[in-house]
Amino acid sequence: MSRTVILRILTGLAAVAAAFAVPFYLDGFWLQAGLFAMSAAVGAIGLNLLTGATGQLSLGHAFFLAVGAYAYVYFGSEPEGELGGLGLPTPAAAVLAVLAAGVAGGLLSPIGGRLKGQYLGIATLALIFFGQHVLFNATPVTGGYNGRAVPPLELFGFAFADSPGLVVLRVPFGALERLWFLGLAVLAGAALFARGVLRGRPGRAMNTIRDHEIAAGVMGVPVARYRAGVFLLSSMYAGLAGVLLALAFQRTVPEYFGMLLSLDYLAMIVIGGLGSVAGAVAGAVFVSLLPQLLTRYSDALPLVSDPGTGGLSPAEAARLLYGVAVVAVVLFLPGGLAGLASRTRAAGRRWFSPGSARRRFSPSSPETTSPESTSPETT
Amino acid sequence: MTGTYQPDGTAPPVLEVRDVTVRFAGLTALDGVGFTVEPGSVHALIGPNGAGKSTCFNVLSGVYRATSGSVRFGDAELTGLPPHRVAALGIARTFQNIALSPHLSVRDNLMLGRHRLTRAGFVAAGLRLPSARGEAARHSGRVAEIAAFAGLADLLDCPVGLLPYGVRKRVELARALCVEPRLLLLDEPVAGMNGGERRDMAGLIVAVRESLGISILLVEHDMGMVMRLADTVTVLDFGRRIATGPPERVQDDPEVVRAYLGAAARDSAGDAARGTAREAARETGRDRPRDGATGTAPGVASGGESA
Amino acid sequence: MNVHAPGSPGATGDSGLTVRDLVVGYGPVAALRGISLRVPRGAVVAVLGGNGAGKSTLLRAISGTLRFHRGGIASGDVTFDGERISGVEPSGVVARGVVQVPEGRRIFARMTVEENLRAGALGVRDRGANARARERVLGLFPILAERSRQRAGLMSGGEQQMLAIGRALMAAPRLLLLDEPTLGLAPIMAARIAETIQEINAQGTSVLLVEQNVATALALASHAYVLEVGEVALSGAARDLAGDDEVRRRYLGIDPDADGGTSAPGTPDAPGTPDVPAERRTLTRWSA
Amino acid sequence: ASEKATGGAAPSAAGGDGVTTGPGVTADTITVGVMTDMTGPYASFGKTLTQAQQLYFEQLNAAGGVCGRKVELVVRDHGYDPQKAVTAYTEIAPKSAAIAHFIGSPMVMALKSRIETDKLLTIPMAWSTNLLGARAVQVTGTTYDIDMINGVDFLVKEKGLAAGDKIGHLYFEGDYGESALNGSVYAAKKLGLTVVEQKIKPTDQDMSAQVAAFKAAGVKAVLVSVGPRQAASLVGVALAKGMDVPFLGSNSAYSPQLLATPAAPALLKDFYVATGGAPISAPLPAMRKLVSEYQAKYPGEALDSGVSAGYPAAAIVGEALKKACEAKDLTREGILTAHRARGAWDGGYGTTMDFSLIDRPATRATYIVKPDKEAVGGAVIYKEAAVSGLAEEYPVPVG
Amino acid sequence: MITFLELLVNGISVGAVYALIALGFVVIFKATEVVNFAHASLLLAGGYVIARLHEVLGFWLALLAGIATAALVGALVEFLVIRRANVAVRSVLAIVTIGVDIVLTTELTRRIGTEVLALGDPWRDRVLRVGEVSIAETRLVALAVAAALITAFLLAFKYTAWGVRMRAAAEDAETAALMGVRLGRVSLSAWAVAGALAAVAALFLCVFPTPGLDRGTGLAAMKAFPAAILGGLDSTTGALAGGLIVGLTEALMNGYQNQLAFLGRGVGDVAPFVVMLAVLLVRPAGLFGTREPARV
Ligand SMILES: Nc1ncnc2c1ncn2[C@@H]1O[C@H](COP(=O)(O)OP(=O)(O)OP(=O)(O)O)[C@@H](O)[C@H]1O
Ligand SMILES: Nc1ncnc2c1ncn2[C@@H]1O[C@H](COP(=O)(O)OP(=O)(O)OP(=O)(O)O)[C@@H](O)[C@H]1O
Ligand SMILES: [Mg+2]
Ligand SMILES: [Mg+2]
Repeated sequence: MSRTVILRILTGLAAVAAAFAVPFYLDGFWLQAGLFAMSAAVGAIGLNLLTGATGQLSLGHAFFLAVGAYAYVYFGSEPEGELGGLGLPTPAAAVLAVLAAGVAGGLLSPIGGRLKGQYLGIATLALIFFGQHVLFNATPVTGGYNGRAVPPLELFGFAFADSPGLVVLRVPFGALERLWFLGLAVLAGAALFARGVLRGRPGRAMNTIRDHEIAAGVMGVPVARYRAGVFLLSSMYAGLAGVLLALAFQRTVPEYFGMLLSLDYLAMIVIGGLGSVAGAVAGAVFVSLLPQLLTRYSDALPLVSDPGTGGLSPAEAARLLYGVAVVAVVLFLPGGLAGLASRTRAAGRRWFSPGSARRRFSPSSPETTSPESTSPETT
Repeated sequence: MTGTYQPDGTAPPVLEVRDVTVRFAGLTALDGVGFTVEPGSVHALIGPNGAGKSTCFNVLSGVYRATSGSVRFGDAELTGLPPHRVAALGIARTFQNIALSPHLSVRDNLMLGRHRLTRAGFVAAGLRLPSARGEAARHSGRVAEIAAFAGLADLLDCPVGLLPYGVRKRVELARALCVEPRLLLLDEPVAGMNGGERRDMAGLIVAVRESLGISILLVEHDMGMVMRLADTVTVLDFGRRIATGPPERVQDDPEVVRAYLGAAARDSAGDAARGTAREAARETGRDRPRDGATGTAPGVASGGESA
Repeated sequence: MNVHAPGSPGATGDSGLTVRDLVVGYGPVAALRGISLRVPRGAVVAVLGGNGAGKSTLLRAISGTLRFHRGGIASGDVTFDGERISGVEPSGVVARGVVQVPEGRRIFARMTVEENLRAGALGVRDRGANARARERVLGLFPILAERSRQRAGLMSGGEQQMLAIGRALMAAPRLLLLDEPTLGLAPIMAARIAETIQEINAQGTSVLLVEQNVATALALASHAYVLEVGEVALSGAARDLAGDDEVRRRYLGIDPDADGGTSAPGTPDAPGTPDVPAERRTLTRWSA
Repeated sequence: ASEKATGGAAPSAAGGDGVTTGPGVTADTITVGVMTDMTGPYASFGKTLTQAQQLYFEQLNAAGGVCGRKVELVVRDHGYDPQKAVTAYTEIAPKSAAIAHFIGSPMVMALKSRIETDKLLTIPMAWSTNLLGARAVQVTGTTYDIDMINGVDFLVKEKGLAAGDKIGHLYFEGDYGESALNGSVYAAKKLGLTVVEQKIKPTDQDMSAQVAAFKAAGVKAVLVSVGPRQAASLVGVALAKGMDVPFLGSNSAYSPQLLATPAAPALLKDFYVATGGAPISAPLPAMRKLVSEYQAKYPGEALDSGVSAGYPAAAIVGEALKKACEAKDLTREGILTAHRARGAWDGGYGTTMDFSLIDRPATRATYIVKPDKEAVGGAVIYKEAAVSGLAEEYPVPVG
Repeated sequence: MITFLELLVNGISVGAVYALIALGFVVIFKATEVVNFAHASLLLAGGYVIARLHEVLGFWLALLAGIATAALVGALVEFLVIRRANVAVRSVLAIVTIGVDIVLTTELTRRIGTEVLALGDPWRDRVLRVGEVSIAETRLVALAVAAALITAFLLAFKYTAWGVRMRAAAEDAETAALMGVRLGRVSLSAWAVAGALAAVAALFLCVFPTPGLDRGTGLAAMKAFPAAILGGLDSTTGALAGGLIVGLTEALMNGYQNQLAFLGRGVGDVAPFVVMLAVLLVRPAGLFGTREPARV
């Protein structure tokens, strides 16, 4: 027991050390891809609270990312030409952006509170199309099809941008290097918070709403309000992810916040493992890094052919792999990557691990052999 | 928060159900039903299948909205309150078909019962504020007590999905107790249990009443149990109240016999009521519908009588 | 045990149901450890036992629905009228006339009562038989006729139980597997079910009856098997068993030499209500 | 510590030849990046573009390369996904001396400021005005709005439109459509026409409703700044519904593949394309040569606008490198200077271009092209490249 | 006025096509309680086969081949994926179908490349004129076919054993099995049928007034989502109603774009979704959808 704890601590420390070392050794490609992965991870954690823990499907996640990203830009940049802006200090803009996403979620939470499962999923599809429409048409705020330049974040006079130049340990620290650490911090914070929520009082309520709505109500959980609340929380996560994304992009691109993005997020949490924070992160990294890697190392890979020479191109290979991954995980890895991890960890140990750990399992996990999870009378 | 009951020593208030009617598309599940649950008493609600017992529970716990009528708990009006507000008043229930979270451990299922008594919201829990931590510690202490009381002490970390049926039933009761209720609604607590578990559950219910002095409203088809545990019995049939009063009187009521017990049942249940000692009590406690079966199944009667 | 098991394989011809040394496991959990029993054609045979004894598992093994519970037959086999039905798809088992009423009320909540009954008759081709079956069912449970348009999920617990049995009868089975048919039924209704079982049997359907309600079961059955944690602890003629002290004490809960109660296997020892030692069963009030 | 810890690639005098070099240039190779789309909506365009450019640089290397260095192409397929585009750019920018083509104006827009600070000569394969105004970004040929202005002018001069008439404009959401709209609206105002707008999304397929609307408005001609499929649907429906007016498309509104669809007759009837780049079938010696060489290298492959656009673009980059070489300065700054120094570049592929203009298109001359079953590339010149008076004085919006 | 009629007719005729697609969703949902995100790729598959074969086999044979292939693909998806994924929450299965869709669509678009493939239908671009108003023959046929198929399925689900089997299996597989339902067969048939429907829908989606099948065709299936759900995911009637509503909203919004310019141009694509949201807020299970029975 204690040995496993020590082991986990050590691995954790190793991971942290590695994460910190990255900017000193790896080039821009890795940092850029890494940043996208981090922002994806934050968003995925949020979606997992909604879909994994509370059993609410959402295809509208991309919309809230857009809200976050654009709100940050609008709050943070000075008005210029027909483009509006509040010119607030960027940290304030970032916070407000997350809140804005929250507000958006709040406004829509009646939907999140009223609709269930797959119905909510499709309903939220509307947000995507609505969002795109606004992004393209509300030019003064969004910059329309052009998108807008993202003002670099500036914390206590330290700018997360290429200039003013900065060299750390003889490594030139540009925007990417600096953002990397910001990303790490944000991700860590987001993950810890979500974990706290899941393992605490709200987590129990959410899980029970997923498993037996009426029972939750009778035990004192205000079901509709909780659904709405989780919807709001997950949209704030998306908003945060959006801010991070904007900073990584350095420009907002309306096309990006489309349905494919939302689908990607669902894929992330399934691959990672429904309901688990670590899983969401793993899934996000997998989904967002895979295509990048295949594109970069296309030349080296046997199955994929060079662009332009016909045959399976890297991009196609990436999409195929990732589609297959989604299917394969559900078929062969109940609980996703996270499930795999915890199974391997639990392999030696006794079958019943602490309930707090147990709660992370999604209803698709192996121990759902009880009639409750299958018979319509009770679920 | 208004209308929230924080547990204290005081005795529970009276529950007054006044001609409650519930209509569903096409049928009247409850038709002007009324009864009163005296503080600290065990009140049984019996009646043939489909009589409206569970519907009544659903009205009391806010799951259904009564078409008309009123339900007063002390000076609070329950009709029209959403379930969580009802719970906030200190009313807890169990379900006829088990309604637990199969993937959560027993502990977590019980902790859910503490929901109304705890405060930690998303922020507090997310940031693990001291308030949230302290709260959790305090309440998991109490949860452990209740678990021990219900004989679940060593199952706390076991996912409910892996437990046998009978044990799950006890988890449900424990979860309801975790609400620290003043009124406990039990919907067929021993259905589908075998002898040992029936007795165990019966024991639990008695113990609850003795040590907490709360009111209990009980739906059960096990006449033996009803006879033994209940102070008052209300009988429903097709949504109407056909009888109410102390068990002995009710079970001799011809209406009740016709609608519910069936001819032969009376005697044996009668024995139980007249308290031909623990024998009959345990016997009926163990093997319930025997009472019903005796009417039809020769050879069993003897088996029963010889007790 | 001393009582001779009449249904031990080979004892009689292979008409009816025969279970040979059946071993069933749910993943690591072994639920049945080498069970053998027989249901001769036209007989009513009862299977008794405490919670978790393996009764439902046995029925699942016969009807071929173990896989829905991530369980499987490790060894042994099941034959019906000489045909091997272990390893056969559930639909195949039904086609051979073996129909199970599952534990709990597994009615189709979203369908109407009427449609539930039709679902029951899916296996049956012959319209005439179909109509007769329906008549019988509606005769037994008039409520089902009254509610034919109602969404089954909205019926009361007991009504659902009736529907479940009625639905199974629609298949005009040759062997009916009943898993706790009187669960949650009002006494009068439980009696009705008991009658029904006798009636069905009288009309030539063999019945394998799983019951917690030992008295009823022994009254209805000709033979009975008592399971204990996955093994046949006792078996014999119902009458003998009903008379058998062992059975009376452990399963009928009738206690010749009245001492402290014993509890069923697997459940923590809990004394009967009247003699609750106060210190063992108290809970202090809680105040915030 | 790491090879990263070098303090960046400062310009350094390399080897004996005294040529100053920058990122992407080593002693024996010059790396040129290509940011293309071979799996997204512009897959076929991207494919032929890339192949045409590969052809050019092979020939260039065969002819001795630049400054005795071989030119290497690094191709990255972003599949029209901004995230991949940005990452791919981050990867190849540090090791490239120029970008021979970059598909997808959203992506170029996303990276415009970075390209500018990187001083990385980039040829976008998109022609909206908001790509103008950056020294490092060279839009070749005309912009969509110019095409539309010349197009409207053509309609008035040759298709009998008159002041007071209405013209419809069907356009895509996004910079392509809306930049084209700027042109049509400007021209309409000058010529006393009114524009009836219909904006659609690339996912829309069926133009019936739009036709109905145009019909109701009684338009005398329709401008088409959408994708080939929508264009096909539009003209098809219009013809079927007896709406007999001329159609004039932007250069991205037509693809020869449409001639295989039921829309072919409608397209061949009264449909024109306004484009700054000469069609592959243009009777120019250089273009003829290109066609034969391309067919020799890629036998049986489609010859579409990708070839006629890609090869010249490669040539522009290649010759910029050569001039920079002559100036013994292969730093990015050097390459840019060399490129922007060319006031009148004519590679023999059509109109002459002025690269010294940073916030204006390199030319304002537009061809009017007509679909044609027989011709290579499925289109022939209908009216030689010309600059209308309107286009001449048109103040191009920038950025 | 004429315009209005014209748009009305347009809307209805487009709606018919959406209804056909929506019907596919409904069939799967009734059989497996899953929103089938892979429907778009089934559509693409069917259309692709028709397009590739009509020159060789002639249109009608090609159509049959297309239907058969799509049905086969559907069946394969069921057999290889759905059947093997035993998950408790349906949402997860829905996400699995997303994975399936990604795989199929990627492969198909790779084959289609950037071509625009004609389906060689007999109606070509003929239109029927009633006074000023005109409607494409293809759309008339679509309307007829949609109506026919939808009534057929309506009856099938309600009255045939197949329908009862399907719904029983969807609701409680184990119990259905105990009723003698061959689960594998039922859901297999459902997916095959859905595939066939997808092929039919693909036909009408890719013929005049649209130029033909191309990589983007699948996206059009997205428009059927609001149709399917605002009608009620488990209701065939809903599919028809939803399809028509979406079609009309879209057509009118596009047709009157100029009058509605203040909403921002291109609002026609958003409107159906807004309508959907409005409906769902009032009726969370759609217009004709059945609500979960709430009962404890
Ligand atoms: N949500 C509902 N919609 C429609 N009818 C309902 C609903 N809930 C209950 N009913 C009907 O109301 C009647 C009473 O149901 P109820 O569950 O209260 O019976 P009960 O007394 O609990 O029976 P049992 O002892 O079998 O549980 C039944 O006929 C049932 O069909
Ligand atoms: N799906 C399952 N997964 C794992 N173990 C199971 C499963 N179902 C039953 N078991 C175990 O198998 C054993 C027999 O269970 P079974 O349900 O057959 O008992 P039973 O006699 O039917 O009990 P009851 O009287 O409560 O119905 C028990 O120990 C039970 O815990
Ligand atoms: Mg009830
Ligand atoms: Mg059982």
